[in-house]
Amino acid sequence: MNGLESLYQELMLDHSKNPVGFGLPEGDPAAGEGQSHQLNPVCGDEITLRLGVTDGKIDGLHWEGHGCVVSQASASMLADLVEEDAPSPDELAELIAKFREALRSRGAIPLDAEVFGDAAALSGVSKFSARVKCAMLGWVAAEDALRQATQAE
Amino acid sequence: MNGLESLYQELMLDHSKNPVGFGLPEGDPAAGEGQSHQLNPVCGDEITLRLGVTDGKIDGLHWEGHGCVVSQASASMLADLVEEDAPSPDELAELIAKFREALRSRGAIPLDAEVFGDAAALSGVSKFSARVKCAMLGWVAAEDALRQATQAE
Amino acid sequence: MHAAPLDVDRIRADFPILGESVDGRPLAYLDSAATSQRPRQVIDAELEFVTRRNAAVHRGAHTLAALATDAFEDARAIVARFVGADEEQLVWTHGATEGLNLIAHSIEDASAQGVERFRLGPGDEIVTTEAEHHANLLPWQWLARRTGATLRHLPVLDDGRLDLDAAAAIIGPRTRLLTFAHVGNVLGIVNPVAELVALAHRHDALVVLDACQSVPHLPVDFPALDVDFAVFSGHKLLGPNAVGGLYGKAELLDALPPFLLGGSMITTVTLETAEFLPAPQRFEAGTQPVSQAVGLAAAAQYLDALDMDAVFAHEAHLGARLLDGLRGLPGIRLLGDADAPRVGLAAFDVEGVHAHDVGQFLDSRGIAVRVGHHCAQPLHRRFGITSTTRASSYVYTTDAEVDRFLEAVAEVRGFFGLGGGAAA
Amino acid sequence: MHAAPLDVDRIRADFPILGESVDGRPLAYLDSAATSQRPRQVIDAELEFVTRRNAAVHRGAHTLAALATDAFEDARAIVARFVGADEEQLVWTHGATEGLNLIAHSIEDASAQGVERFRLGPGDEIVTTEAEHHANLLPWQWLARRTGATLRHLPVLDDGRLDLDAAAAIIGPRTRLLTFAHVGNVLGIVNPVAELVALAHRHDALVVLDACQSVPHLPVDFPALDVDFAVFSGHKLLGPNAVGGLYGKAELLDALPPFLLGGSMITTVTLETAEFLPAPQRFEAGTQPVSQAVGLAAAAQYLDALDMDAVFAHEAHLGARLLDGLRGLPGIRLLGDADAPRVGLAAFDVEGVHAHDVGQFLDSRGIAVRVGHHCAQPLHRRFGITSTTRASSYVYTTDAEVDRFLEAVAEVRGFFGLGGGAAA
Ligand SMILES: Cc1ncc(COP(=O)(O)O)c(C=O)c1O
Ligand SMILES: Cc1ncc(COP(=O)(O)O)c(C=O)c1O
Repeated sequence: MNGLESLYQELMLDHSKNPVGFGLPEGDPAAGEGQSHQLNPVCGDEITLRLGVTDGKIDGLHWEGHGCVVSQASASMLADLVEEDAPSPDELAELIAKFREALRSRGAIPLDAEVFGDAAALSGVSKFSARVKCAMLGWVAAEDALRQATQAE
Repeated sequence: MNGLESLYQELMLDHSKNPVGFGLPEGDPAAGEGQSHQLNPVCGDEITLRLGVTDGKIDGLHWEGHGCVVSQASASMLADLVEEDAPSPDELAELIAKFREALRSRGAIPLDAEVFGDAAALSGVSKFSARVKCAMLGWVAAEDALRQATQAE
Repeated sequence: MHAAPLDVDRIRADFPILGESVDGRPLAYLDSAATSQRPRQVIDAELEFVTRRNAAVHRGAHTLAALATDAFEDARAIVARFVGADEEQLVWTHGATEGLNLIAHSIEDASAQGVERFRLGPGDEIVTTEAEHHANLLPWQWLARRTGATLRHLPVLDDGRLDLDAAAAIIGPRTRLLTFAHVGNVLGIVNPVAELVALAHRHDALVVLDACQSVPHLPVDFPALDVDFAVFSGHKLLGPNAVGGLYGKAELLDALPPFLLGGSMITTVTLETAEFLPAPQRFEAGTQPVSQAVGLAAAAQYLDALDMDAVFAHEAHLGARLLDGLRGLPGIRLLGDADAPRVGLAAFDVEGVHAHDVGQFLDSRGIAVRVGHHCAQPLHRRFGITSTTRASSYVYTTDAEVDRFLEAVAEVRGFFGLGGGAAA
Repeated sequence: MHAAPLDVDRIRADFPILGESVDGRPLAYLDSAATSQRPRQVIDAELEFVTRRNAAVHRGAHTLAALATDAFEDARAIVARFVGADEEQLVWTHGATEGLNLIAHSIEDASAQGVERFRLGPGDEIVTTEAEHHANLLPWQWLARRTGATLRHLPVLDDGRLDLDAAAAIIGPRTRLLTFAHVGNVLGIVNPVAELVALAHRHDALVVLDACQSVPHLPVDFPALDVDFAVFSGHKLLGPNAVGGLYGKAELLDALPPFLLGGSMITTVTLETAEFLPAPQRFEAGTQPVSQAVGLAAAAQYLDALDMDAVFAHEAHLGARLLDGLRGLPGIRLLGDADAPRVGLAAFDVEGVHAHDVGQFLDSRGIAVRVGHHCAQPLHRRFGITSTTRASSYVYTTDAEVDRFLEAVAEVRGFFGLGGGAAA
């Protein structure tokens, strides 16, 4: 697998073409929900992400945005992970922290597929330091939205 | 003659100890006179020089100031030269221009003793580019004073 | 004028970094508009200075300080001559960004002090263009905010040229200052300086030229162009980072108050006030980029030896090759498609593929290009997109590299599962 | 703490320029307070960057750009750690002068925009000292002029120490900002930061530390000193010219508006307005001194390996040797004669001989010192003189060089025909 293919794995191209959780609900976020808009100033990529917390579980993660394959696939994989595992707020916060650590490790820390699901395919990004921000965009939005949702609780 | 002695020739030390033309007359410059104050910002050396033009000859060049051996000796040598040769304004302007050219030549153009008198001992300065400004100080003041004196004429 | 064409193979041998490879493929560096690479001659000039003559300049009487000062001032003379200027008209800066901020800040301070020549206030207009680099936009937004003047923008035509009809309408008696790029860093087109200068000077407006992308690529003579101020950066010109030049007409530089304040630009300082040296020293506060200036002078000499007419011919040739090649590819939209004089630079959108992904794909082929908004968000917005891919050449760029680039661009859409190119 | 003493002979072997000679005599470089020399390790780090990793940072997706960005940000982390700071607290500048101007200008702009934390106006006071380098005086004169605030000055005692009694009287409820040099560039004394910070913070005044002459010579930890802002220059620190650091407390950097405006410091730009990135990027407009930052990081690592405690011990030792030696010579007047903690620096007047001539004489012996007002005219005026001769040491300075210097100084008056020394 050469550098390019380790970055753009099939799974990633699929997610970018058929993104999970794409499309924000109408109207403003309700109480107990958080919404965050993140922008990568280098390329203009944007993601707006909303989530809520119901019965101690993350609920209804939706997002919209435009940008490169990495940023769009990564947000989609996050939405997929949340949909599958329905983590608690603390679990999600921990997932995001671990994801950041792995991505910033310059290839030293791989993402475990058991834990990260499809998002484990993003391991390859960590060797491309210029792309780490792309992969983080949706996750930073989720972190910020989560903070709002749980503060509001 | 090593570098230091080619710079600080006996004649120069003499001029700096017993400067020619030192001491400004009382009162403001009269009509037909010019006076200029020059400062070397690097070291704070200062020279104030006054001269007049009478019957088409430079007359009464006086100066005051403080500074290094080079700046003080050079002003004294200029005063000496003017006293001896009583040049016309044009001749003085030309002397100053030639002096500047020689000093900026980085050692390439020597000063002719026939023309510059004692000031020819300043030839050595041109190899010390940091000191060229010192040697020029009095001559720049004379140039400026001359311009005033001849404008006023 | 017919200069001998560049001997690119011989030139390439002077640039150590061009021998690098990426993922096992030889590097094709097509990002020179962002920063150029440096030849041995520049590297060695700086090295020789640092290992044999390094000292504080204009400050010491010792031999090393004198050698350093001579090297620094000789460098000023060489670089000034390279842009047609006298030594006293060349102020060292750390780059074009600092130069443009210097002009804006010094004008603001002059205006605040009531210096008539530079007075700006409500009703006065500062004119820039839609195509500027942020470095030639934000300082003027700031100046407008601080003085109450209005900022206006010359529009860009669909083909990338400045709209001169609109310019004639916008530039008028209220215009106090006009600023624009000689060559745009996204469009690559050489703008018509003479026409714009004539429009501005008819109304006594000052003209500032952002010559960042022109000085490296074409013969430039600021006095002949009759601009009032101009800026450029060393690192785009085969020179070191952190050094650049600000050109100004002598009487304007003398009338402007200083910007950065500190050592080596004063005559007399008391606890309460300070008096300043004449230009250029007045604008050179603190320890200067000395070894970098020496390196930049070596770069100017290197380009002089190549002959700037030959450099421009080479750039124009590569620019045409880039344009022709990209025009022939499906799903490619060029920014600045005009048949106008241009350097070797093309920015474009690949339909359906984000610029980041285009750049990544090219990188895997060893081809270094820049992706993003290239510090020109308003221009991208003008064309309805947020980012583009940009290829840019310089004296060491070969036809073969341009062709490698074009072949790879042809494959991009296929790789990302869209039509119009062979799969990888 | 007892660090191993410096092995000066081994250190000297790292500095190519120290092998130079002047007029046939080995160079004794005693002008490090003006600018230091660079070891091979620093030169090589910059060279390796330029020949293998040079590219625009934070701007490209290609491999070279990523390598360059990593090198640049790694350098930030290393230099930040060297002064006890976090990466986000270290802004790259082109030197201390730019850093101090940045603080003054950003505060002025904040004040003009009505940002309460930085508001300055008539009745408010900015406090500096009589001993400052012009770089830490002129920006505050400017700020006072632009805001209507009053500039006040802490006096210096006859022995060179700051007058702390006067400081306690001057620093009060009107004080909004206090700024002073950690180590003075003429007096060489380490000023009592803790006392001054306590005085200022008692009144909620901001503290700016000019650490230009301290960071090179002693262990410095800005957060531990509790200063609000601090600046230093790379070229005094074994590093390249044209790079320096600005430290700021995170919440203050975040509250300050940017200074220089341009590329790479924005999020969104329209033709009319711009939004800015958080610190440190907000303050880093345009192409940064990238290779120079990499060089400065190598310098910090070099000094770390020597151990800054050992460096300070070496400096204190040389400082005492200089002082003792000069005190024993007739016709010498020392500036800053206090028995206070100090670095290896002494400025002095030779009775009857102008500093220029002293410097020239020493140069003929191969000894490089600085002469003049050292960008501190008010301090010289305070002592009733216009210029002095200054000798300053660094890690590569030997006892033998100091002794050669002292012997030569003893001969100066004789050479110029005055008593009190052997004739040349
Ligand atoms: C047209 C133009 N203007 C200004 C700049 C800013 O130059 P620098 O980053 O060297 O200050 C650039 C470079 O990015 C440019 O291309
Ligand atoms: C105490 C002090 N502050 C500020 C400066 C200015 O530093 P730079 O010239 O590197 O900007 C210097 C150096 O001359 C200095 O010694």
